[in-house]
Amino acid sequence: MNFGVIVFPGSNCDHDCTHVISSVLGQKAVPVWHKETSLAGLDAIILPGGFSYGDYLRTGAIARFSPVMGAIKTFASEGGMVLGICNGFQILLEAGLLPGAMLRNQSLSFICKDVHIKVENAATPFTGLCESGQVLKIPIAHADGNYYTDPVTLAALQANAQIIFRYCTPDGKVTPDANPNGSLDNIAGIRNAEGNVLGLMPHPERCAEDVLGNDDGRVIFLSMLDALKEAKLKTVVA
Amino acid sequence: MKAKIHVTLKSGILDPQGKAIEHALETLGFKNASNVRMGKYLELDLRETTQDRAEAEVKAMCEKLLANTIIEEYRYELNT
Amino acid sequence: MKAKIHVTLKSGILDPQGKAIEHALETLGFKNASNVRMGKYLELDLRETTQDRAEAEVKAMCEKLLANTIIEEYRYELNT
Amino acid sequence: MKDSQVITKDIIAQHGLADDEYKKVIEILGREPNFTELGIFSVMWSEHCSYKSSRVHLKKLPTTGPRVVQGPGENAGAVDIGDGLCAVFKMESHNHPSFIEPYQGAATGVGGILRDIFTMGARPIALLDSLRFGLLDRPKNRHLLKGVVSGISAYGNCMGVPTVGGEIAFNEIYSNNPLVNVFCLGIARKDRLFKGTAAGVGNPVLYVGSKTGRDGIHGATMASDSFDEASESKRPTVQVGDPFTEKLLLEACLELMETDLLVGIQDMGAAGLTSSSCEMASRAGNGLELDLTHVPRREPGMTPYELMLSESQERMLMVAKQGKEDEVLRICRKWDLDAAVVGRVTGDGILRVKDQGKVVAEIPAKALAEDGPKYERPNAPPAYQEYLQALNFDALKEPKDYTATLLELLDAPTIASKRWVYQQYDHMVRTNSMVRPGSDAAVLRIKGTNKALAITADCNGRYCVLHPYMGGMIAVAEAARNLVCSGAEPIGLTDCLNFGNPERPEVMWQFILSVEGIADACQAFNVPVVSGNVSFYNETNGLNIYPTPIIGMVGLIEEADKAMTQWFKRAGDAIVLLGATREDVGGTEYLRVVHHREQGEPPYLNLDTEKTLHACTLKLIREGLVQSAHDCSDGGLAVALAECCVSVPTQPLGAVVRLTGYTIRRDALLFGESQSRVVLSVKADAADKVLTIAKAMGVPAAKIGTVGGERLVIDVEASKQASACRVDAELKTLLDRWGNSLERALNQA
Ligand SMILES: Nc1ncnc2c1ncn2[C@@H]1O[C@H](COP(=O)(O)OP(=O)(O)O)[C@@H](O)[C@H]1O
Ligand SMILES: [Mg+2]
Repeated sequence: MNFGVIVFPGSNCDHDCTHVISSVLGQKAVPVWHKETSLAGLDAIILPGGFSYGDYLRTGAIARFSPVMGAIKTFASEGGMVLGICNGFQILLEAGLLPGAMLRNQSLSFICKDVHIKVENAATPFTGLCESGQVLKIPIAHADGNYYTDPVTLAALQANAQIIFRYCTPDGKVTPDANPNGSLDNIAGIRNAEGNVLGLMPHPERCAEDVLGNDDGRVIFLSMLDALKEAKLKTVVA
Repeated sequence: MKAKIHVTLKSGILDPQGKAIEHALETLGFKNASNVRMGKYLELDLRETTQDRAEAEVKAMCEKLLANTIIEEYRYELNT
Repeated sequence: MKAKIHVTLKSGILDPQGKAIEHALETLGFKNASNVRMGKYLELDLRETTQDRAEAEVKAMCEKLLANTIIEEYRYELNT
Repeated sequence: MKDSQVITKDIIAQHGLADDEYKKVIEILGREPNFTELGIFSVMWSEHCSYKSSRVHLKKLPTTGPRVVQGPGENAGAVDIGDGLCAVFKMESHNHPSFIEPYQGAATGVGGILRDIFTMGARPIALLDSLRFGLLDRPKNRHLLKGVVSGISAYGNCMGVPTVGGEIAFNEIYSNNPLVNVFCLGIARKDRLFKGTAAGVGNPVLYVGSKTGRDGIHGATMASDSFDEASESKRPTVQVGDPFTEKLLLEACLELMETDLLVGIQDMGAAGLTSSSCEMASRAGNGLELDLTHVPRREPGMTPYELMLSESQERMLMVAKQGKEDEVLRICRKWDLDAAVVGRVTGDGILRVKDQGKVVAEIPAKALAEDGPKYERPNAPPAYQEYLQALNFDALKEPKDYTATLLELLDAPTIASKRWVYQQYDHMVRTNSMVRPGSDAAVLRIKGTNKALAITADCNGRYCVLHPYMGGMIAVAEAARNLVCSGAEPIGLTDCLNFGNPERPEVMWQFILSVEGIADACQAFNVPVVSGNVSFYNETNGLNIYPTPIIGMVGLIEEADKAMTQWFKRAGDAIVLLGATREDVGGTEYLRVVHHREQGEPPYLNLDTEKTLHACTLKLIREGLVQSAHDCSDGGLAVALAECCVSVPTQPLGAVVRLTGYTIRRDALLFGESQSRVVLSVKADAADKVLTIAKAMGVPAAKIGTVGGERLVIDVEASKQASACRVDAELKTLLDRWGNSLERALNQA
C-alpha cells in the first residue's frame, strides 16, 4: 500500500511517520509536499505532527490553505482514509474536515509525556484490530490539545460514536485527573461522520517499535493497513 | 489605510490564558482584577482607498484566516 | 471599571507571527496588506472606582506582568 | 551613528578596544579605521569571538584520537561512529541574553547551536540544556527559570529536535548571572561534512535566511563585558527567535547539501555577517567581497555598520560553485527563504565591503580573524581560597534523623527530579529516544544501524570553586560515568567554560586549573575534546560566578539493546555497590543543605580508579549481568539509592539495604560524594559472578541489599565509633518530596 505523508513547512513528525510506514509496516511511504495538488496513486494520507507555519496565529490556521488541502478534501470525500496526528489533527479541524477547535492546554504549558487512552470505538478503519475499551499507552507532545466544540456538535459526536479515543487512567477509567490538557469529555481523538477521517493528539508513531520500549501505537497503523487490504479485496472481488 | 483587528474568544468559552493571567495577577497582589480575557490584536496597512472595499477586504481576512469563528469573534477599525 | 489593554512589539523588533500571517494573506490573494504586526489584547474588570487609582493599578500590572517591556510596549483604556 | 563619524578616544573605548589593540588595528590597516571598520574589529576582537584570554590555555586540551573527524576550529566537532557516519556536536552559552530576556535569550541560544550543527551537514537529533540559577525563593529567579525553560521548549519543540536531557543546579551565586548552555548532537555522513570555507576565487557568496534588522548589534561585545546597572540600557540589543524560519533554513540547507552546489557554509552567529565572512575567507586563505546593497533587510535606512554587526537570527552565508547560484536560489525559494548573491570570493585576501557602489571597509581577512590579541593574563589564587578549603568536619554534628535528612536532600532543587522542566520539552520527536530524560544519560538509537549514542552534560560548580583542578577532572569523570552507566563507551566531548571576569587574576587561576583538570581527565579516559565554547565575564556588580566548566559528552553503544537505565527493575534483584566510600563531605550538597556551608576540599578523584570502574561497569553491562546502573553523585549513596527506587517513569520499587563494616562517619557514608562509585542491581543469581568479575578487575564491590517492597530502608550497622542508624521512608513520601519539589518551589507565592 502507498501511504502519503504530507509535508507542510514546519512539519516535524513527517520522517517519524514515513519511518513507521516503511520500517514497521513494510509499506511504501511517499512524502507529499504541501504544494502538490494531486494525490493520485495513494491509498491513505497521514497529516503528521509538528509546527506547520510555526503554529503562528493558531495551530493549523495557515497550513489549512496549503494547495494540497484541496486534494485532501477530495480524497476524503471519495472515502479515502485520512489520519491527522497532533498538528495534523489541528489542521483537519481548521480545515473543517473534523468538527471543533483546539484551545491552549489548561496548564498553558507544552506537555510531553506518556498518557493512556481508551479505544471507545473499535469498529473503525483506524482501530479495527483493537478491542473495544482497550487501553493504549501513547505519548502526547503539544501545547494546544484542549479540544472544544459546541454542545450540539458534542452531542452528535457522542451519539454517532465519533469519539474514538478518550484520555483515561492506566486501568481505563475516564476521569478528570487522566485528562492532560482540559479537553472536553476527555477527547483525545475523533473521526468524521463518514468514518474515514481520524484526528488524534497522541503520537502513535512514537511508540510503534520495541526498541523504544513501547509498541502500543503500532496497532493503529496495522489497523489502517488491514482496512486498506480489506477494501482492496472488495474492489477486486467486485 | 490602517486596519486594527481584535480577535477574542467568544464569551462562554473558557479562556485558559486569561485565567492564568488572572491567577498570576492575584499572586502579585492585584486582587481587584477579575474576568481577565486574552485575545489577539493585529495591525496592518492596507493599500486600498475606498472605505467600503477596505472593509470588505478586512472582513474577508478575518473570516478566512485571522479568526476561527468556532471559538473566536472579531472586530475591526479602519483609519486613514 | 473595565480595562482594555494592548500589548504590542516595539517597532524594530522582529515579529515572526506577523511575518507569517502577512505571507499567508498574500498567498490567499490579499495582496494589499502589508506591515502585519501581531500583539495581545487583554480585557479585565477592575474593582476600583477612582480613575487615578485604577490607572496606577493597570499601569503596574502592565509593567510587572502583562507586557515584557524589554521588547513590548503597552497602552490601556479605562471605561466605566 | 553615522558612518562618517570621527573616531574619538571615547568611541574606541565604547567599542571595547584597548589602546594596544587599537594600535594593532592601525598597524594592520596601515591607517586609521573608519567607523564601520572599527565596529568590525571590535566584534571580531571581542573576547567572545577572539578567545583572546583563553586561547593559550585551551591548547592543553587533547583534541586528537582515532575517531576524531573534525576537531575544534570549525562550527562543530565530529567523531566517527562507524557505518560511514559521524556524530557532530558542540555546546554554546547564551548567559547574558538570557538574563536580559530569559525567553528570547534561551530560545535564540537553541537556535544558534542548532545552526552550528546543521552547517556541518549534520541533521540535529538531540539537544541538552545545562542551566544555573539562583535560589528559587526569589521571585526573579523563578521568573528566569520559567522564561528560560519556555524559551528552550518553544524553539526546540518547533524545530522538531528533541531535548533529551540536561542538568540544573541552583546556587545564590548565579542569582544575577544565570547560565544557559545548550548542547546539540547531529548525525552526518562522514564523507559529506561541510566546512566554513570560502574556497575558489570567483565563487559567488550567498546570503540565505531571515532579513537583517537592527537586532543584537554588539551582542558579541555584550557577551564580553561584565554586567552592572548600566547594562539595562543595552537592552534594545535583544534578538527575537523565529524557530519556524530556522526549521525552513535547516531543511533548505540539508537539501542543498545533498546536491553538489556548495563549497562552504557558515552560520551568522555572534557578529553576524562580519564573522562569517572574514572567518570563511581566512580559513581558505582568500579574500571576500561583499556588496551590502543586496543584503535583504527588514528595516529601512540601515547603515553598513549596522548591516555588518547585526545579529539577526536564522541566517547563513554560503559559498557556491560558480554558475550554480541560480540553483541554490531556487531551493531557497522552495523553502520560502530570503536569499541573494551578496558577493564573491577574491584572491587578494581582503575582506572588502561595498555599499551602493562605494567601498566602506577594507581589511585583511586573515589578520582580522586570526591575528587578534592573545593574552596570557595574570593569575593567582583568590585570597579566600584557604578559607574555602578549610573545613573542620569534626565540629559538625551528625543529623538526628537520617530519614528526615534524606528527604531534605531529595527536596533540594539541585537534586530533585527535573520532570517539571523536561516535560515541557518534546523529548521524543524523531523517534530515537530509547532512554528519555530521567536516567544518567539519554540514549538515542541511530536509525539504519544497530548502534545507539548516549549523551550527558555535567559539572559541579561548587567543586570547581573549592578546587578548580579537581572540579574540572570530576566534571569529565562524572560525565563519562553517566555514559558508562548507560552502557556507552565515551568517544568525545565538548565543553562550555563559564567563568567570571578574566581580567581578575583569581578568575584566570580558576580557569587555568579547571582546563588542566579537564585536560588530564580527558587524557586518562582517552576522550578527545572536539569542540567547545568559552563564556567569560559572568560577573555582576563585581561578583563572579563559580567556575562552571560544563562538560557535554557523547558515548557509543555498539549494540543498542545493551542500553542501560538507572532505576530498579524487579523485586528480588540484588543491589551491588561498586567503588569505595571515603569520608568525602567537602563541597557536598549535604553540607550545604544541612550545615549551610560550601566549604572543604571536594571529593578526591583518582583517574586510574575511575577508569577501572568504567571498564568494569561496561563489561558487566555488556555481558548482560546488569539490570540497572546508577552512579553516585549529588547527595551520595543514599540519594542514589532513593533515585534507583523512584526515578522509574512507571511503578517505583523499594529496597532494603544494609551497610556494614564502615569506619567513617554515618553522614559521610550516606551523603558523602565519594567519586568512582556505581549502584547496580543484578539478578539475585548473578550477584556472585558480578562480585567476582569486579574483584578480578580490582574494583571494590559489595552486595549491599535487595530490591523490593514499598519502602526504602537503609540500615547502617553499629561500629566502634557510632551506634546503628536507619533511613526508612515510604516510596510515596520519597516520590512526593523528590518528584514534586521543583513544582512546589516554582508555585510558591
Ligand atoms: N535542564 C534539563 N533539561 C532536561 N533534562 C534534565 C534537565 N536537568 C536534568 N534533566 C534530566 O534529569 C535527570 C537527572 O539529572 P541529574 O541529576 O543532573 O543527573 P546526573 O546526576 O546523573 O547527571 C537526567 O536524566 C537529566 O537529563
Ligand atoms: Mg548520574
